[in-house]
Amino acid sequence: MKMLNLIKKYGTLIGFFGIIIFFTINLPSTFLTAKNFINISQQISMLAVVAFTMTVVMVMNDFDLSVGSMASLAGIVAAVLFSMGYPIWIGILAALFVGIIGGLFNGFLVSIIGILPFVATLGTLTMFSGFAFLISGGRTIFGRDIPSEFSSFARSGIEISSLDLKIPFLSILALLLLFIVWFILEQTTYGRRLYAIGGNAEASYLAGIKVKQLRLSAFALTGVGAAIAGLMYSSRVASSNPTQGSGLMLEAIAAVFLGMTMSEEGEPRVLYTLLGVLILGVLDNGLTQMNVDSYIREVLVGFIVILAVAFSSITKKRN
Amino acid sequence: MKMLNLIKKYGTLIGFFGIIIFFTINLPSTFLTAKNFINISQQISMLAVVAFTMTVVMVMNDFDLSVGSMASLAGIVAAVLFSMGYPIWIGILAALFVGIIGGLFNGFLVSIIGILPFVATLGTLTMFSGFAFLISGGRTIFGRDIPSEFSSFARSGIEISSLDLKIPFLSILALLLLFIVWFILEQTTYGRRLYAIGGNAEASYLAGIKVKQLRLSAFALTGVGAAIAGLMYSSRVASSNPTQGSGLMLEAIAAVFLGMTMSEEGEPRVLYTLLGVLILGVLDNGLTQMNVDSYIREVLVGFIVILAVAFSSITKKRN
Amino acid sequence: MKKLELLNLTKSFSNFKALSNVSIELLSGETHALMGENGAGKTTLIKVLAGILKPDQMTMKIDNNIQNIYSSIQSKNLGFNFIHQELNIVSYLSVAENMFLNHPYPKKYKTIIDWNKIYKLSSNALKELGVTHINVKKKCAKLSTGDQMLVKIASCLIKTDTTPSLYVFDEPTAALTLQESEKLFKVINNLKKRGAIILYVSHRMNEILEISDKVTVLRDGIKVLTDKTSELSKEKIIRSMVGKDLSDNFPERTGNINENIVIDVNNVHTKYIRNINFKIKAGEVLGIAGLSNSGQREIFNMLMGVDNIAKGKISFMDQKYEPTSPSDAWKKLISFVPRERRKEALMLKMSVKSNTITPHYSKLSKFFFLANKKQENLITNNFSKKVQLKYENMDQSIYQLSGGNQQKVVFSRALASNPKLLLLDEPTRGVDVGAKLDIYNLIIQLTKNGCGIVLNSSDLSEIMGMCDKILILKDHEQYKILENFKINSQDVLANFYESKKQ
Amino acid sequence: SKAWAEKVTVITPYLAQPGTQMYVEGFKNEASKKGWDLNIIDTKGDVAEVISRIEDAVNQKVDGIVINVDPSQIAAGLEVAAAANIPVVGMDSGADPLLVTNVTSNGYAMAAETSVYVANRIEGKGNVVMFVFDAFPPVQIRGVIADAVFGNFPDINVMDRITPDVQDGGIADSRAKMEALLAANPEAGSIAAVWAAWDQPAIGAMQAIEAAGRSNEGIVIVGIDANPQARDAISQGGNFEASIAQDFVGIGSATANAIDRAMSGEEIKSKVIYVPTVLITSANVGD
Ligand SMILES: Nc1ncnc2c1ncn2[C@@H]1O[C@H](COP(=O)(O)OP(=O)(O)OP(=O)(O)O)[C@@H](O)[C@H]1O
Ligand SMILES: Nc1ncnc2c1ncn2[C@@H]1O[C@H](COP(=O)(O)OP(=O)(O)OP(=O)(O)O)[C@@H](O)[C@H]1O
Ligand SMILES: [Mg+2]
Ligand SMILES: [Mg+2]
Repeated sequence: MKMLNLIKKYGTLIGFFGIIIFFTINLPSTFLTAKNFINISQQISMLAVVAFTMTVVMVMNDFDLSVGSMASLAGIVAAVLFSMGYPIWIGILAALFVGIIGGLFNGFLVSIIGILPFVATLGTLTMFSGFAFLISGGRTIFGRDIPSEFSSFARSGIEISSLDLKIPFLSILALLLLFIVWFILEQTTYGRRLYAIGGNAEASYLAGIKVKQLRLSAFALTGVGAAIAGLMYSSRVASSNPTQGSGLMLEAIAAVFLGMTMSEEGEPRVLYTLLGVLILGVLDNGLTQMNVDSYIREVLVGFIVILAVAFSSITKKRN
Repeated sequence: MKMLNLIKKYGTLIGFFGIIIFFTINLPSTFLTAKNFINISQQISMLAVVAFTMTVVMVMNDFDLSVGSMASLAGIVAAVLFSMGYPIWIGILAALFVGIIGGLFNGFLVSIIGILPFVATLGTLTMFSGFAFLISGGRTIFGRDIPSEFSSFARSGIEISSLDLKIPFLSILALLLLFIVWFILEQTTYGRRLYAIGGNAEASYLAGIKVKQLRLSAFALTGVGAAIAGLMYSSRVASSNPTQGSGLMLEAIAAVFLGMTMSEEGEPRVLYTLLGVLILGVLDNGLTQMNVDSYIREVLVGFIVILAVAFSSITKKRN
Repeated sequence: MKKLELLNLTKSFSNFKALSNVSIELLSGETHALMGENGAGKTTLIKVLAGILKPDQMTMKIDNNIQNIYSSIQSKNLGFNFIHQELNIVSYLSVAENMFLNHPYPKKYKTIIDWNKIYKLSSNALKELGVTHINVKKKCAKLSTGDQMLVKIASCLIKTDTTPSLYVFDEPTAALTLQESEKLFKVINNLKKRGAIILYVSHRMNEILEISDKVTVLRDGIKVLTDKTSELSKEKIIRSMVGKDLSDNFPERTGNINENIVIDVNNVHTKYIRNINFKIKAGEVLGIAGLSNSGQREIFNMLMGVDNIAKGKISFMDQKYEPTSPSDAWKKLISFVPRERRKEALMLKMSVKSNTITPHYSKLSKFFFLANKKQENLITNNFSKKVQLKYENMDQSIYQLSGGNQQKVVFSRALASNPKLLLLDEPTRGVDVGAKLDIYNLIIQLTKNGCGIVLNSSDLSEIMGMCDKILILKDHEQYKILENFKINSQDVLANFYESKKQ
Repeated sequence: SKAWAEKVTVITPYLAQPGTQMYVEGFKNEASKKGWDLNIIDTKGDVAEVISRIEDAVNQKVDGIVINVDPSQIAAGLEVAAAANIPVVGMDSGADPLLVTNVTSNGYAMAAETSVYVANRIEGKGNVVMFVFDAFPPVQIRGVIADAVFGNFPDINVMDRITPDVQDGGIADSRAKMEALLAANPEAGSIAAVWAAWDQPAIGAMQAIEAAGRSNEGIVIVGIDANPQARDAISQGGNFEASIAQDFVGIGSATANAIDRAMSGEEIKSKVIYVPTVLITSANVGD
C-alpha cells in the first residue's frame, strides 16, 4: 500500500531520475555536461513555450488543439511581412497580434458560444492551418526573405566566457515565459481563479467568479504562447513553413499530462509541465546520442506517457 | 424562436443541400452526375470507414485519437508481410489482428485502468506510429512488394454496363461497413447498451450494464475499422507508408461531430456520420472542380464545422 | 443592517411552485431557524437571497428600504454570506485559498499575492471558530468533510471591506461531529452578539431548540409557522412540518405478509458499513432511517453488488447471494430505484423507451443480440400504463417529462422485470402529492404480489406510513430494528435525533 | 584499416520518400565497406529537429555529418558543427558555404528535359496540368524551369498548377485532384498532358485517367525520379511515358566518398558534385 502510494506520488519523478542516471552511465563523457543541457534547453524551448501556455487552459480543464496551426500561422505571417520588406518588429507584432486574435476566437467559441473546447479548437486548427497555407501560397519562405537579424536571434545567446558556455536566447526566452506563466498562475488572483474554475466550476460560479471572461482571456494567452513558439521556430530554421508547428500540439499536451502526474492532486502546474517537457527532451537527446533508432524512441515516449498516467492519481479506478 | 429551432434542428442538412445546389449551378455538366458521385464515394471511402467505427466509441462519449496511426500501422504490417512473400490473406488477417489488439489495448487503458480516452489514445497514437515506422524502417513499401491482386482491388468494381458505370469495390466495402456499424448500433442490444453508457455511464452501471466490458469491446471495433481503412488506403495507392493514415483522425472526428449536429439530441448516429463524411467529400470535390485553392477549402471546412456545431443542440448556452 | 424583510416571495420551476408567497422577517442579533421537510423550499429561498435564482416575485427591504438582488456579486456586496447546502470546495486548492474563493486576494505592491497575509487572515478566521488543528496551507482534499465545512464557515469570517451583515447556513451540521457542531454554535453566538443576522437551516431538532431565537417552518413552499423558539416544542414543530393530515397520505396496506423469506442478510460488513442484519419476507416493507449519511446509500451498494461483501453472508430466495456488480442483482430479479434520478438513474436525452428497458435488454433480445423492438414497445407501454405515466409517446426524451413523471419511468423500469426484491432509495424525492400517492399504491400492489421491499426515505412520515419494520442506522452501523406495531412518530424521532447524542 | 571506426551521422526529415531511401541505401553500402559506425536519423518532416540532432551529434563528437535538407534552414546547426570542426556534406540538399559540398542531380536539367519532352510530344499546343510542390526547394526549381519552358510555347496553356497534399505520400490526393479535373473537363482532348515535378503525382494522375476510362485520349504524362512504380507504368506503354532517373544510389555512394575525403582532411573545391541522370522512356526502361 505504502509502496503504491509512493509510486503514485513520485513515480514520474523517479522515472525521470532513472532516465538521467541511465544516460549518464551510458554516455559518461557527453550526457551530463553543462553544454549538453544547454543544448537540450534550446532544443525544447519551442515545445516548452507551447506547453507552458497550454497549461493555462488545461488548468481550467480545457484544451487547445489549435496551438500547432497557430504556431505555423504566426511564423508565416511574420515571414510574409518580412518578405514584403516590413521591419522585423512589425512582423513580430503582427504575429503576436494574430496569436491573440486567434486565441480570443477560440475563447469566444468555448466560453461565449459554449462549444466544447475539443470541437471548437479542432475547427480552428483546420482554419488556422488553411490560413497559413493561403498566406504563404503553400511555400516555405526562406533565404533572403528572412532578415538575418531575425534568424541570428536563435543562433545567439549570452556568453559566459569564464565557463566557455553560451546560454542561447531561445532558452532564455522560454525561461522568461515560464516565469510569466508561473507568475500568472501562482501569484495572481487571476491565476488562482483559473484553478478554482478547473477544480470546481460550480463552486466558482457560486462564489461569484466571472467564469466566462476568465476562460476567454486564458485562451488568448495560449494563442499568444503558440505565436511566440512559431516565431522562435522560424528564427531557428531561418524560414517559415505552413506546417512547421504541426508536431507541437500533441507533444505539448503530452508534456502537460506528464506534469500533471507529478502534482499533488493531478492538477496542471507549470513547473511540472517544465519537467514533462524535459523528460521528452532528455529522451530525445540521450537516445540520439546512444544511436537508438528514432522510431523506438517514439514508441517509448508513448509508452512512458501511458505508464506515468496509469500510475498517477489522475487515473481513478472505480471500485 | 421557431426559426431558430428549425436552424438548430436542420441547419446542417440545409447547409448540405445548399452546398450541393451551389455546386450544381456552378458546375452544371460535371458535378451532379452519377459518375462524379461514384468518384466521390470512392475518394471518401477510407475516411468513411474510420468515421463509422469512430462513431461506435463516440456513442459512449469516448474518443479514439489513435485511429490514424492504427491505419498506418495496419497498412505497413500487411505490406511488410507481402514483401516477405506471404499470401495476401495472411497479410490482411494480420493487419486486422493488429487492429483488434491495438483497439483492445486502448479499451484496456480506458476502461480497466481508467485513463481518460484523450490521454490513453494520445499515448497509443504515438506508440502505433512508432511501430509503423519501426516495422517499415521508415520506408514506403511499394512496387513489386505489393501484389497486384491486392492493389487491383481498389481499382476494380462492379460494372453496371447498362449505365456505363462502375461501382468501385472501395465504395462497396465502405457501404458494407456502414451497414454493419448501423446494424450493431441500431439493431442490437449491444448497440443500445453503448448508447445507454453514452447517455449516462453511472446510471447504466447501476441499471446492470457491464460498462467495462462494453467499452473494451467498442474500442476493439474502432481499432478494426482503422485497420480496414489502412488496408483500403494501401490498396488504393498500391503502397504503404508509415504516415499514410495521419490525416484521418481529425477528419473522422470532425465528420462525427458534423453528424451529431443533425441528430435529435446531439447523439452520434452512424447515418448522420455518413452525411458528415459526405459534406467533407463533396466540398473537396466541388471546390477542386471549381479550381478553388485547396487552402481556402481547408479554411472553409474548419469554419463549417464550427458553424454547424455552434448552431446545433450540442452547444448549450449557460445562462 | 438591523432588519431584513422578504415579502411575498414566490418562485416556481416550470409549473411547480417551490415557494409561494413566503414572507419572513430577520432581525439583527437573532438566529432565525428555517425548517421544513425535504423539498419544502428552504434551499430555494436561500438561493434567491444569494442572487443565484431569480424569484418570480419578491420585495426585499433592508431597514425598510427596498433593495433588489440581480446577481450573486450584488448579494455579496450587500454583505450576505452563505454556506450552501452542497459543499463547494475546490479540493486541489489549499484551505486558505478556498477561504478566499469569494474574496479578493490581498496583494503586495498591488501586484503579487501576499501569501503570508492570506495564511494569516485565514488562520485567524479559523481561530475565531476555535479551530486550530487545520493547517491553512494544506490542500482541502486532505481534510475530512467536517473540516471542509469548518473551512467554508470560517471563510465567512474573513475580514474584508464590506462588513458582513447576514450569515446563512444551509444544513451546516449535517456532516459535522458533535464537537465540531458545538464549535460552530459558539461562533454563531459570537456573530449574533456582534449584531449579525443569522438564518439557519437544519433538520436536527435539538440544535434548533438550543441555538435559535425564532423558527419559521415551510411546508410545500408555504410558510406555515413563525414563532419564538421559547414558545415552541419539538412536537409542535414536527407537527407543523409534516402536516396534520399525515395519515391520510398513505393508502391502506392490504394483503398479507407471506412467511417465505426473500432475503436474509446475516451480519454483513462492507468497506463502508458494519453489522447489517435483517430478513425480509415476501410482501414485507423494510424501512431504512437515520440521520443523513449514516450508511443508507451503502446498504443499497451492498445489495446491488457495487461494494463487495467483506464479512457475513446474504441469502436470496434461499440461495447464496454474492453480487459483484449491479448486473448480477438485476439478473436475480432485484430491482433498484437510485436516489438521484438525474445522476444515477436516467439518460436524460434518451427516450422513455430506452430508459425503461435499459436493464432488460438481454431478456428482450432475439437470437441473444438482436433488439426486439416489438417486445420493447410492448413492455414500455405496459409498464408506463401501470405506473400511470403522463407522456406523449415512448420516443419522447426524458428531460421533457416533469420530475414526478421522470421518477415514474424509473419505477416502470424497476417493475418491468417483475422483481422479487425492490430497492427504493428516496423514491418520492421532488415528487408531488399525486405522484407520491401513485408510487405508494404501486408499492402496495407489489407487496400483494409477494415482492419484498427496502425503502429508504428521509421523509419520516413516509417510513411510518409505508413500512412494516424500520432499520435505524447510526454512523454506518445498524443501530436497531423497530417492529411495526410499536412504531409511533415520537419513538422514531427519538431514535433519529437523539441516537447520535448518546 | 583504421584504429577506430569513424562515427558518421545521417540526418534527414524525408526518409519516407523513396528517393531518400535510395540515397541512404547507397550511402549505407559504401559506409559498411569503409567500416563506419553509422547512425541514420529520421526527423519525420521536422526541420528544427534536424538542427537539434546536429547539435546532439556534435556533442557526441562524431567525425562527419550528412544532411538531406535545405541547408539555409539549418544554419544554426551547421554553425555548431563548423565551430566543432566537424565536416557536413549535403546529400541532394542545396549549396551552402557551411557545407563541404553538396552531392546531387542537376534539377534544372531534369525539369528542362521532361518539360521539353512534353512540349515536343504534344507538338507545342494544348492544355497542360502541372503538379508542383514549392515548399521543397529542390522540387520548387523544377516547377520554375517547366513554367519557363511551357511559357515559351504560345499554344501551350497551363490549365492548372496543383500542389497536392503530400502528407500521405502524394498519390492519393493527386489522384483525387486529377479526378475532379477530369470531371470538370469531360471532352476528349481537353487535357493534352500532365507534367509532374516528381513521380507520385504522375502516378496518381495516371490512376485517375485510367479510372475515368480516358486512357485512350493520348494524354501524355511525365514525372521525375523514375521510381519503380513509375518504371512499371512506363514499361506498360500507357499514358505515363517518361521520367528521369536520378542515380539515387550513386548520389548516396558519392556522398559517402565526399564525406570520407572531408574527414581525412582533404579540401573539396567544388561546392556541388553532380551525379548524371538518364531520361527513362519505354525504349530504355527495361535496361
Ligand atoms: N432547479 C430546479 N428545477 C426544478 N425544481 C427544483 C429546482 N431546484 C429545486 N427544485 C424543487 O423545488 C423544491 C424545493 O427544493 P429545495 O431545495 O428548496 O428544498 P429544501 O427544503 O432545501 O429540501 P432539503 O431539506 O432536502 O434540502 C423541491 O421539490 C425541488 O425538487
Ligand atoms: N423541455 C421540455 N420540453 C417539452 N415539454 C416539457 C419540457 N419541460 C417540461 N415539459 C412539460 O411541461 C409540463 C410541466 O413540467 P414540470 O417539470 O414543470 O412539471 P411539475 O409540475 O414539476 O411536475 P412534477 O411534480 O411531476 O415534477 C410537463 O407536462 C412536461 O412534460
Ligand atoms: Mg435544501
Ligand atoms: Mg417538477
